[in-house]
Amino acid sequence: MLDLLLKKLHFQKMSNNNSKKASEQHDSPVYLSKNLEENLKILREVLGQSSDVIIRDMKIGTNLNVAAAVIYIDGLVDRDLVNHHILQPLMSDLQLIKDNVGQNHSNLIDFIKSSVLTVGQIIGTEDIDGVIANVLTGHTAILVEGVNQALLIDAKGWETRSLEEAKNELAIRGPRISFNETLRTNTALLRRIIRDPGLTFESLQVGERSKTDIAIVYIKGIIEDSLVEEIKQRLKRINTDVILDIGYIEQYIEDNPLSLFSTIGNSERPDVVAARVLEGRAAILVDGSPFALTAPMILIEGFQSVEDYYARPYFASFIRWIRFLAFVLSAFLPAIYVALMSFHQELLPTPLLITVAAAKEGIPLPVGVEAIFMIILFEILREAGLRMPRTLGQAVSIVGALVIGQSAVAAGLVGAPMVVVLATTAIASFVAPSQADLGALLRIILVSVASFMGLFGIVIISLEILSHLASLRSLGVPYLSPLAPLNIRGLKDTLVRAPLWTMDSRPEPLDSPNTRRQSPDQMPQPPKTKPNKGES
Amino acid sequence: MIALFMIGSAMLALWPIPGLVRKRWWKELICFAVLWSMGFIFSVMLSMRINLPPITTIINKYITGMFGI
Amino acid sequence: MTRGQRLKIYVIILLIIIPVFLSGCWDSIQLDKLSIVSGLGWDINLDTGDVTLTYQSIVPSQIKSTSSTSGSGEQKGGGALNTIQLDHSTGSSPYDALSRYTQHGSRIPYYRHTQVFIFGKDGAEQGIYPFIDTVARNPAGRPNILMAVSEKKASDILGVQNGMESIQAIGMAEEIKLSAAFSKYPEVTFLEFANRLMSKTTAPIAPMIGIFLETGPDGKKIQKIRITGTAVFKGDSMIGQLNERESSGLLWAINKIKKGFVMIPEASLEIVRAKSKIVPELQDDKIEITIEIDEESNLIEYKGRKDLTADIVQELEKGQAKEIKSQVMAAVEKSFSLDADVFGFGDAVHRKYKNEWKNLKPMWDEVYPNIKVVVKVKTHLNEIGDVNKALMKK
Amino acid sequence: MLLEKGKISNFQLSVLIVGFVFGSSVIIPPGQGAGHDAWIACALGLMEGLLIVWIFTALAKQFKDKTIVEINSLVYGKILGKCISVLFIWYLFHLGALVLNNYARFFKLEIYPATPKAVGLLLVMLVCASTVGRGIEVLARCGLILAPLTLLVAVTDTLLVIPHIDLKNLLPILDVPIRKLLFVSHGTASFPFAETVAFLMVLAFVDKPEKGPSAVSRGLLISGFIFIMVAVRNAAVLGQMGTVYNYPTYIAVQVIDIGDIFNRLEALVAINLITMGFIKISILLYGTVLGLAQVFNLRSYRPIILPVGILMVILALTNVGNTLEMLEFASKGYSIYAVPFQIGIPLITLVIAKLRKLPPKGEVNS
Repeated sequence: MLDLLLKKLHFQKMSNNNSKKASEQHDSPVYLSKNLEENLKILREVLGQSSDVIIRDMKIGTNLNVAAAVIYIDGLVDRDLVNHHILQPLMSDLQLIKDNVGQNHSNLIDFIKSSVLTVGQIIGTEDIDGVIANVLTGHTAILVEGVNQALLIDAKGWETRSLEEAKNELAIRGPRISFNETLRTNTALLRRIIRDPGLTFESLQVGERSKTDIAIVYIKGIIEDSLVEEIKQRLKRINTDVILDIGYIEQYIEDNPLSLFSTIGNSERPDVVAARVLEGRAAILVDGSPFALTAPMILIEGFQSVEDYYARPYFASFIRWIRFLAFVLSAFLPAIYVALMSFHQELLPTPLLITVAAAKEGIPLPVGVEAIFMIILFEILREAGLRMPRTLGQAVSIVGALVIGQSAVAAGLVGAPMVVVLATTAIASFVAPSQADLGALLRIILVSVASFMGLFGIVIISLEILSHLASLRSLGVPYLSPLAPLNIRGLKDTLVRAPLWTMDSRPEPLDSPNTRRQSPDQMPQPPKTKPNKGES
Repeated sequence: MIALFMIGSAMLALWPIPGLVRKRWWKELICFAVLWSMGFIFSVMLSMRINLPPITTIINKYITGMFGI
Repeated sequence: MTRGQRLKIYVIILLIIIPVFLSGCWDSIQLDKLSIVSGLGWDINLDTGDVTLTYQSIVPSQIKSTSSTSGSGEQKGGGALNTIQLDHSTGSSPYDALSRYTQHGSRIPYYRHTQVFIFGKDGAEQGIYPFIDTVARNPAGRPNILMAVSEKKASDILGVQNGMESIQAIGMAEEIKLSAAFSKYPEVTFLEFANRLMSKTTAPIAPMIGIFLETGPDGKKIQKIRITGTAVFKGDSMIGQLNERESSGLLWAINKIKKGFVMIPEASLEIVRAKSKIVPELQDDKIEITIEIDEESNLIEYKGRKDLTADIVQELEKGQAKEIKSQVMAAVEKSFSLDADVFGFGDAVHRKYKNEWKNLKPMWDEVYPNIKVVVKVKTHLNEIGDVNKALMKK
Repeated sequence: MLLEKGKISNFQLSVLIVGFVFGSSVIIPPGQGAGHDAWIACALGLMEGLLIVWIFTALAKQFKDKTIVEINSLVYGKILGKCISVLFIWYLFHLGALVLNNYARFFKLEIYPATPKAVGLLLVMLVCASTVGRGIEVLARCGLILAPLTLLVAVTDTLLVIPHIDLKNLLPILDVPIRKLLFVSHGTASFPFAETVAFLMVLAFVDKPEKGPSAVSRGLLISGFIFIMVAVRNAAVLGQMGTVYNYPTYIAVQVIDIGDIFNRLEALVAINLITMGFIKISILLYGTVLGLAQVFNLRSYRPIILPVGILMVILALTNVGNTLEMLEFASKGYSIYAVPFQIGIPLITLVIAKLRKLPPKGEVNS
């Protein structure tokens, strides 16, 4: 693992033209010398004059005759830990030891490692690049005069956001907790749910300068092996400066990056990620992002909510249909309205047509333009509401309600039916929030086509979308499965949400080597009746 | 109208040709070029309102004549 | 992404966008450019033979104002016609007249929401085939538009503001539907009319609409429309009409009774369920038609001032059967005298005796008045209402 | 060199057959020439269609993994085989143009009177071409989504129109002369049932070729039953007018009016026409370009999809002078014109293959 990192480091140094000298120096691994001064000089040179780099010189040992240095980056380490469990033992406790570990320096460092430092994870390295890389990730390094080895102590500790309630994927029932920005915390959250020894977090570092930690999460024995390989291949291909968020990763590893549809899922909830991992998918966690990617993804996932599985099946199925309907409405309703109003007036029931015609009277814009105007207005308002500081949000909603709801109609710029259509669309688009942006794009495409070709245009574009969807794959899994190709067993969790005790197998398209997830016939039965007490 | 057809056909030609040339698939390129130019000529004729023979009608006349339906 | 791929994407986008956008909006038309024709009237000038079409179009702006100031409801029924507008145009053929619309309209007429076709009686007697052909040929002509014949000129009928509906033609259509629902007069759609026209022997029918005057609350006379009979066609031209009694007789025979009432001298009965069947019997050259009617009803009015007994119920059933029979026979007599097969006896014979039909068909007009018709009515009285004794005895 | 790497399952094949048979027949229900006996013509035509299916699926079963073009080359030799293949490809191409023509006429008449036919057809062709370019698998998946929807709409329409159904309109049964009925039912077999002969280009990519025949006949039966239902419905709802209207299904659906709300549903029929026509045209286009690619030994059929598609549109625009000629052809000429392609080529090829004992046993297994 370390080798890999070093190689990357060198690659980066080589491509770095600014520090030519450094690149010459570090062409091949440079080992620590026995001379502390020399080591520190190199370190100072590489790490620069940055104010957060702390290099603490000291004298240690029974007679205080050994020069040593502790190097760490302020803010990345737990100061308490460093002060009490590294500096204190080194500087004071070591003095008290009267043993003659004394002059032999290599003995000294082993002694420090084995008997002095009261911290958990310590590794030794002889490689100066390793020291630099680890210090930058938050390790604390100890260098001792006369020893060509450095101790790297894991004393990471920095300010993090505490775990909070999920903000985007809300559920009434079910756990509240969501991921935060710390990779370790996130892996711990998953580990707490799945205590299976097969649960694997495979670590990578991506980003030439950011060196962001990434973990691929999967369960050995449940996931198909080639899937992990494929994900690893795609992650390794990434060569960029920085990974700021998981969204970066998503865009670099997608199957069809030009598609409107995202072929990789994401979630901020550990329970969702755990469920998907247990179905035979892989998840990707990135340090610094409170989301996890899950792949492969199928279209239906966008319409499944975590609460479907916590609520009882009937209502869950019903709500799932409502979500489909809402998505279809949010994408198609304005387009259908435009098509009906400007091409196919014969398709409206007569009383409705008369009402609508009355409302349309005196409105100067053609329906298509009216619709596009309103859609764009709505998107502007939505964006404003999102980006605006909370305190101003209210102002936006007041202006929005007045502009859209009242003034535009009163001024005769848009018809009241159009406002009704748009409002319905807007509300519908909030039902499946993960698909909201997709819905907005489809809506505007469909409305433009509808205003030129009517229903024919809508159907033609829908056919193209369908054929595109049918051709999409997410890591080899057809995007439309289990609908097409049809998988009857998969429909249990697609068109309806069957009771949990009927979903015996993992989703078939994922090709999991371990298909069975529970024993069949678990339908709860009332106990074989004993005679009722009251009756007997 | 004719200009429209020209533009459309030119774009149509632009689509696969670079790929074919790069892969050196000359046979496919010839096939494409022949079919494309047929389509081009016919569509120009159509847009100039030169009537092409109605093939189906001819077939129908021939067949009904032959079998006397 | 390679250059080739990028080029391909541009080309796809252009290929999709260019036809869509250049194609423009040939067929796109905004609602405020359309004049929605709710009713269409057809008259023929007997002297010149010219066709006059009357369009009743909806005026959307007026609907807007009436609905927003909903308090002004008292104007309705005799008030000014503000929600509809009448236009007339004359030409040598229906389409000629239609095409002349452009001379006086600001909007394109839109026929796909037309509710009724009204034929003036004079026009109907001249033959309405040109109009039927136009409607069937034109995709705008929907199969379930209602057909009706007006006693006077169609243009007069379409101008009469009618009751509660703001669009007169819709009101008229509802009126026809209501009368059919209560089994008074037939409701004839374009499809049914055309089917009867096509069968060669069956005579097309249509309800007739007339105007009557009513004294309004302020003493003024108000015009109202009402359905007055059933027009009988022979081929495409009207030859006579059935009155109220004959019309319901017709409905009994052709199984179009839905709900409604049977009045007999001692009582009134509400029809619950009714079914009828025309059974032809062909012996040698004699045709005998049996009309089997099966009816169930409830008692809703009893004038006898007696407690009901089983005997009385039986009597009522019999009286009812007699009444129905007499209605049907009245219709049969009338159709014989008109020599118009309104019942579709010819089709019934065709269905049962397809081989013999070939000979019968050409001479159906001669055969028809000599058909022997037998009416068999089975009635059943289900319920007697909420009271089981007379409130006041004799 | 494999031109098509995809494989479709037998179930997908059945669904594709349903979509294909529906095709333009969504609005032109088969057997209309027989008046209210259309359903009998339909049933007889279905039987004849099954017979024809038996012939060509037997051929496809004999030569697993081979399309008709490859079969022809094996059976007749290189030159003659390719000539026959070209004839067959012409049939697919011409059929595609006829379907497109139906499409265009319907939309021009009923919905888009002012829009030039070419525009609509080009749009349809673009979508079909892009789908064909994505391969048979994608086409099959589209069919999997679209065909059930169409079936659902057809059945729902029928249920909703029940209040207007008058079964008396079906009487008397067998009103048309037997000779005419047989002619019409043969016409029904040749359009649309036996047109499935186009699947000789697709059957090679079925994952269980030995069950191909049953999959094809299953699809044919399902669509046949729906057609019989539609024929009964149209005759019962429209009466004699059903024989007059060009698009009786479209009119029959216009009759629906449930509670003044569920009315004016004919758009559903038009949408069905677009989607099912999309499947039919795509399969025909696919067969044409794949066949051409195999005839000319191309390495990919993708480059020629669009030019062929454009040619198909041009043929669709020019192949008849007016609607009457098209109706004439559909009701008379076509049922004879199609015989050599639907029965002739598969049957003769099958017989010759049996006589020449092709393919040799060892080759099949490899």
